[in-house]
Amino acid sequence: MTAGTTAPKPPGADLPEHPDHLWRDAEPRRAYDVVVVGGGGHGLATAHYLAKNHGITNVAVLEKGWLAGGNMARNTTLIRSNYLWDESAGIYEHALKLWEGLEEDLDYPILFSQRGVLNLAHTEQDVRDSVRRVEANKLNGIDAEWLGPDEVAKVCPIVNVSSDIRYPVQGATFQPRAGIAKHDYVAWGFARRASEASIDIIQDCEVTGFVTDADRVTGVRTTRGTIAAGTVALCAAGHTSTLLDMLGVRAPLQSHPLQALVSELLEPVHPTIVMSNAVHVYVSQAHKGELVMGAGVDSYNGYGQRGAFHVIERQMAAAVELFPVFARAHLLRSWAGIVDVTPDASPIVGHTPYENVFLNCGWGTGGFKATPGLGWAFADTVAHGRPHPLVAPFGLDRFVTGALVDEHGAAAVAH
Amino acid sequence: MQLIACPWCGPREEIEFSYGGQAHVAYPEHPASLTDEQWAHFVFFRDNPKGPFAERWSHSAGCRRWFTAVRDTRTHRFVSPPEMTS
Amino acid sequence: MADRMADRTLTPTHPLADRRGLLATVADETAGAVRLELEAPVAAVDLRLDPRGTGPAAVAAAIGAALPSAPDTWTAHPTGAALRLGPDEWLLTSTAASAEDWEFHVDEVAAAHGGMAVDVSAQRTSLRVRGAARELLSFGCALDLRPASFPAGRCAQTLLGQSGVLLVAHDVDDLQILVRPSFAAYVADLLVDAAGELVPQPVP
Amino acid sequence: MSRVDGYGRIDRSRTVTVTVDGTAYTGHPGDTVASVLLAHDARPQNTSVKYGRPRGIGAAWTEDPVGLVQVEEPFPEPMLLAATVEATDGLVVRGVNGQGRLAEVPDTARYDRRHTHCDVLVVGAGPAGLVAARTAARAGRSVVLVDDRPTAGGTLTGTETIDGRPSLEFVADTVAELAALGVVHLQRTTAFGHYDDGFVLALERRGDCVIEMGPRTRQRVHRIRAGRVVVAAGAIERPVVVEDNDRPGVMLAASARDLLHRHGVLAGREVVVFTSDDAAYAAATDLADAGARVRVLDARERAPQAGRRRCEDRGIPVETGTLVHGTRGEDRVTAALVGALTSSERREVPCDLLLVSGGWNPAAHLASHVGGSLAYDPVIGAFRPGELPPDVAVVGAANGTFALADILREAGGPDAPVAPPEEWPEPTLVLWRTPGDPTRQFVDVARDATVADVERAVGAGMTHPEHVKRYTTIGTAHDQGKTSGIIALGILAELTGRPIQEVGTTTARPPYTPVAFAALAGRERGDLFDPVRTTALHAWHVAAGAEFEDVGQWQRARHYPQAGEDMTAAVLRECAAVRTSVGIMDASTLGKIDVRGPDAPVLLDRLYTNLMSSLKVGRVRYGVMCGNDGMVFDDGTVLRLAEDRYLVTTTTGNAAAVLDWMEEWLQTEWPDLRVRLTSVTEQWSIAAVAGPRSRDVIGTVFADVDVSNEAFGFMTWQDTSLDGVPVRLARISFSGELAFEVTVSSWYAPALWERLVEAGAPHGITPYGTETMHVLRAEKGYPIIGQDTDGTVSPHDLGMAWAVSKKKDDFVGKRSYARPENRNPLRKQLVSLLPTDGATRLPEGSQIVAHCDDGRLPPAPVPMLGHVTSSYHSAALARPFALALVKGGRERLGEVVHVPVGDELVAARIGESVLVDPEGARRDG
Repeated sequence: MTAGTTAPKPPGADLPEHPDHLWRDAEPRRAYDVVVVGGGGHGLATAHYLAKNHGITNVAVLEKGWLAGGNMARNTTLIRSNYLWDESAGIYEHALKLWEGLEEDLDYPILFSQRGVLNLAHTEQDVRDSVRRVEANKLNGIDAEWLGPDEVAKVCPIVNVSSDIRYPVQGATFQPRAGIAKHDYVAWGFARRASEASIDIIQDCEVTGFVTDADRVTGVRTTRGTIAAGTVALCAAGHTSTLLDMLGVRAPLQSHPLQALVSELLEPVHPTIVMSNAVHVYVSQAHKGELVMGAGVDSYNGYGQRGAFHVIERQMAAAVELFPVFARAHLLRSWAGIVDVTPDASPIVGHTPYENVFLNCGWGTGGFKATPGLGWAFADTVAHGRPHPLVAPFGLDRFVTGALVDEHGAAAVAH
Repeated sequence: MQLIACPWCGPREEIEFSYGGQAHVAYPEHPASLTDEQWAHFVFFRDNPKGPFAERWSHSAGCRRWFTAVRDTRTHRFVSPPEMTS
Repeated sequence: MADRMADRTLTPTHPLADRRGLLATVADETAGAVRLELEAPVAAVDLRLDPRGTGPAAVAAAIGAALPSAPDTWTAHPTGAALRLGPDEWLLTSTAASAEDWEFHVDEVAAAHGGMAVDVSAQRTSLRVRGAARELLSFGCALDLRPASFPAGRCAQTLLGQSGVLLVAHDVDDLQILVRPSFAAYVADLLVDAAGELVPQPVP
Repeated sequence: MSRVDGYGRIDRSRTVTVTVDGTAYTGHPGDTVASVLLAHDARPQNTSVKYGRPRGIGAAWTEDPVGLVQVEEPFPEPMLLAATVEATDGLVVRGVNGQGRLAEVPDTARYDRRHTHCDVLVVGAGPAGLVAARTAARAGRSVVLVDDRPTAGGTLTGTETIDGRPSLEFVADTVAELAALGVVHLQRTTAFGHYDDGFVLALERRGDCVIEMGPRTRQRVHRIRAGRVVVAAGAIERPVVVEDNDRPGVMLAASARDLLHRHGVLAGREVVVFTSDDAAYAAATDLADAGARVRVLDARERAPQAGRRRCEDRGIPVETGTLVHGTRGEDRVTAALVGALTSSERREVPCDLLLVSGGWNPAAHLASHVGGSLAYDPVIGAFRPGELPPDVAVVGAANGTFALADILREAGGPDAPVAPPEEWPEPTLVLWRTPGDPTRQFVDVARDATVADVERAVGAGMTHPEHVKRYTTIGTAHDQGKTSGIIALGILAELTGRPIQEVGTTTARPPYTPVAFAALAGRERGDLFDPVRTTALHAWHVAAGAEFEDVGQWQRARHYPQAGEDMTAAVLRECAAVRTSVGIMDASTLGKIDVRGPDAPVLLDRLYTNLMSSLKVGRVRYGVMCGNDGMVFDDGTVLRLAEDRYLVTTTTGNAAAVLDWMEEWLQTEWPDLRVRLTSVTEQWSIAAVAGPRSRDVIGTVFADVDVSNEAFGFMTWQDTSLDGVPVRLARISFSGELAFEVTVSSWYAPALWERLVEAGAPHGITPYGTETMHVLRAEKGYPIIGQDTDGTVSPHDLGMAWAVSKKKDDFVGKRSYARPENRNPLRKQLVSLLPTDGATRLPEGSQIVAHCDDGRLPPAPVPMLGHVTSSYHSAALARPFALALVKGGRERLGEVVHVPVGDELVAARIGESVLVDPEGARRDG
């Protein structure tokens, strides 16, 4: 098909074509060495690295709905590793390094675009926290800079850095290697690789219970029959509590709605990613040109994949305050995911009271960016039956000992 | 955005309320006698059901009273009339 | 110097003193559709009493009028108003007493019945909105302010824009807004801004 | 010109000029950009997003997948539909190539929101909505009626008959009756989102056309809370996918009819109507009556009798069992490619307009937003509302009821007006596409997504509609698949060999049509974005030239620079004044809680780490509050006012949180305690008068108070009065200097402050701000909660074990101190850091690393010992200093550590946190 005129290339012309084959929709078999519960990004990445790094391919990924249709399909695709604490920086930076080679690894155009992230500071305390995080990042080998308002405007000219707004921008942290990727393609890329490795991807297969034998789980009951499992890896994000209830295991998780939204397609105006905790908004402009935005979680527990509109209104007010040019951009679609949050805003990964059941949950708003790093480390954990060092600080026992990894104190950076 | 029926003020917008999480988690009578694990469960662990959930709310922008209510976390709808806690 | 001071009195300052002129413009701008006025400060106490005990009757006897019993209602008493804020909480104002006398007076009565009164005279300031008050407030307040739902005699603690307020219905076209002084300028500015919607438009 | 005399509800007595892609066109009030263009046989110069193919006008309202324009003047607005932009004089628009353009300057137009409450909200003022509104209003309900088009009537053209009258007369009468009944009736108002409990958001377009808006808002979001929501939003015509159906000149049949009756525009002269449904016959006859040459091709074996008869009356050929397979033409349609259902032969039928109609999709989006289910109805080939939430109804075409007589009955019940029944209607043939080349059959014209793309998705292993949507991008454009969504499902069903009801569906999400960000921001812009809270003394600070800082919503005076001073200089001066003479600070933002009742001591003993029950009346104690996790949450002073009464102060930022925290415990955990809490934060203003001469100032102003150390000791308070106004004095110091806090009703704060300043003048009393306060307290090692703590710091970590009672059995947080982590000797502890060069001010937030012999950092990751929490130049020490949280800090006193600052490693020595007057001699003056 050819264009009718010699006008500039249309904005959608350069988007990649998908491969002709993605994954095989498998029928469940009776038994697997590893059953991964949850066919989202984390489950699929875990499956991929089980095959790739550990040669474990007798694996089923069980998805209760359509593949990667939970938070993976709903998140705003921010990727960064500029977390405060060493433990967080470790896993997220490992993930970022994997992101940097992921297109090659998956042989799939996941539209990974390292355009940098600005975390804006609006108050004196924001500035202190920002400097603290930047300095910690640097010492951890993570690219990070502190930028003054003028430098912020150089990186992202549409940010209003004037002093006449309600909460003037005092500066920002900048991580140049941060970026975005196309969430669906990432999931499909992992699924394709896993499927190639003859891992079974089983959709519309909801876990309804577990078969246990003392401190082992021997099988998984599903809407498509009972499946025997050598090891069970839980990657069910917001639905984890439901699964743990079936096992009689408690974890400090609360599932909340988290909303996001997009605008229509716009000519490029926003070259980077901007996040602001103080005024509660984060924005990037995706490849096709839409503005992708999110805000904070809705306050109450909810599995409805719906949030309250006042959260979006407030977010729009913040967006227009920070980016006056957005005034007549249009909200095209809004939606919500279910995020599982923990008391210290860090994930829970590792052992459960069942020796062959491993837990991965509580990523809150950080799940997408961790996808390859978590998959890599969780596959290793499952393969060796002990937490990989990168996830070891995130065990359930930290809530007993008090060794929390509190990412909402000084860092206070959601998403 | 829901209407939440404050037992005192009547139905008000959700934005007037603050959420207090699971209801009926009593402060332990003798914290000192608890194991670290029992204490951790009191401090950090709360139920997270997909379905009816007894939880606490405060009408923070109104009469400031705390109350408990059962809400279905799947539909976000309240399934029992809220009751004042004290 | 000390002598010179002793000759003077401390003059109170209205929290919205610097908005007085701005508020006054609204009546003209809207051709009289709505009027915004500052109200003089009054003494006020936060009264806490067991509603089932003997306290309410005792306070009623002392102030000369029954305390409002229904949620979110108010009544007038000879020198002020009594607003029911919560199951065991009232706001009692007086235009006659000084703030400290009012606290002392009400507290003395309440204390005898297990209650208490705390001076909150300066904790709120008051704006009066007359005319198209309900319409004006509908730009920032989600409460159902239709006269049938919020008739004279009702009051409500709610939000106006991003500020907490205590709304008091005096009449169909007469509402009072009690707001914390620190938020008062914001509320005044919000109302003045919204009042632009009530400015008569030339017919195109 | 394709304007037809005698048609349209436009004002032909006036003209407007709109410029599209650089060409000026004349139209009339009542036109849209689309109708103006079509009146001039023109189209916007659009190209498609992926293939750059030309795009025209595909429909007459929000369902148009193609007719996008960029408004340039009066103000740039991206990606609007030509069919929905009203033609106004001076409007300048251009076609878009798939992406819109944002303005480079701020939008000065005003936006707002308004709250409305009603018994019944009716969405849509077509026949169903009008009748539903009328019925409710007649029954005495308060009714709001919103409709997205400029005028009421929906798809009624005037050719129909209702209650024996022309339909538009019925519409006018009904509108008048609704007004008389007090119905709030808003046209140009799109209900775009539906949330729980009857909450509907509707965008009113109030003045896009008016250049001079004055103070009025351009758009308004109505936040409507309705007891019952009646969705009467009509239906959206469904096209049939044929080859090259993206070519300009392909349009929905009803849209051509709408353009004719609304705007008097004939969208084509040579018209082919391709249909599998009866409704398109009306389009055929109406267009023929207006002068077009029309041919009807009906995919069905039988044409509806009445429709055929009306066509025959006008000489319109009707061929049944006939399909359109594609289009021919360059920049627009010149012919339809036609063939019999049963034959592979194709012939070209010349035309300049191909109208397609494959039936109707109920517009029940608003019911879906709030959880209403949809069920596929094979008879109409569409989803219609299934189970609905309580107090939601869907009527008329939105409910899949398409015949006017039935619509009226459904909406009006026994009160309904009547319309003649349809004559011999033929069932719709559900037809997603005709045979053809799938690579040229556009399912979503807006996204350049074809049947071939759906085939590839299925071939790749996808079966779920959400996957296909994401693989092909079908349904993700500005129209959110209003016309393409169901067809994509139908084709997916066909390709996967499943009935459509098993395929499932994607979910309708708000908004129904796009809404400008600014409209959603409403009035919350600039200063109204978030309240600016100020103290009673704010005007004084402004007059004194203060610079302010945001502390939460508060604006606090940060420092008071004099001519030529920067902040450093001003703060050094202010600090020196306090340390050598006297300063005055506005401390009114501190949270204040009146805690009263016989059990007040019990409550405070449970909530503070230290004992408050033992505090004597007349005395003051510093207290620390922790969470259940044992980490410091807030701190402040506690005054015991009486046996049963305390005044608790909190930090500025935590005032509300602390009150909430105390209320939560009191109400939910210990309701038996006889204590009541009252916020008095704004009741009382506080002036902190600090410095060796503060006693002189206080003694001057309050001449009858014995301010000697013996009569008025440290951490005590006394009540007095000034000119009859009660004043409380307290000897509280946050600087280590002799200091008094003067508390007065906020009414009198400005007057009292003036008195203090006047009395201090002989001593050079210096107003000081938060920055100086921070320096002074840091010199004394007093932490600021939230700056020197971050939610992971215990009182012990702050060196405040002395504030943690060992006498109490329990208090909130106590049990957590016994956890292993709390006994870790490497916990971070608050210490001071003195840069060994005596000159470098360490940036706050800097990280601390172990001593490096070679003065260089080892390769990353470099182990960190902690970080700098506070750092200042000290006038008293004549050098910079810092506070820091350092691992095992108190075991490291005297050690030198390093702090990376830029490219340098700055050496600093760890010391006790108290640097000035460690023996506390100065506090008594």
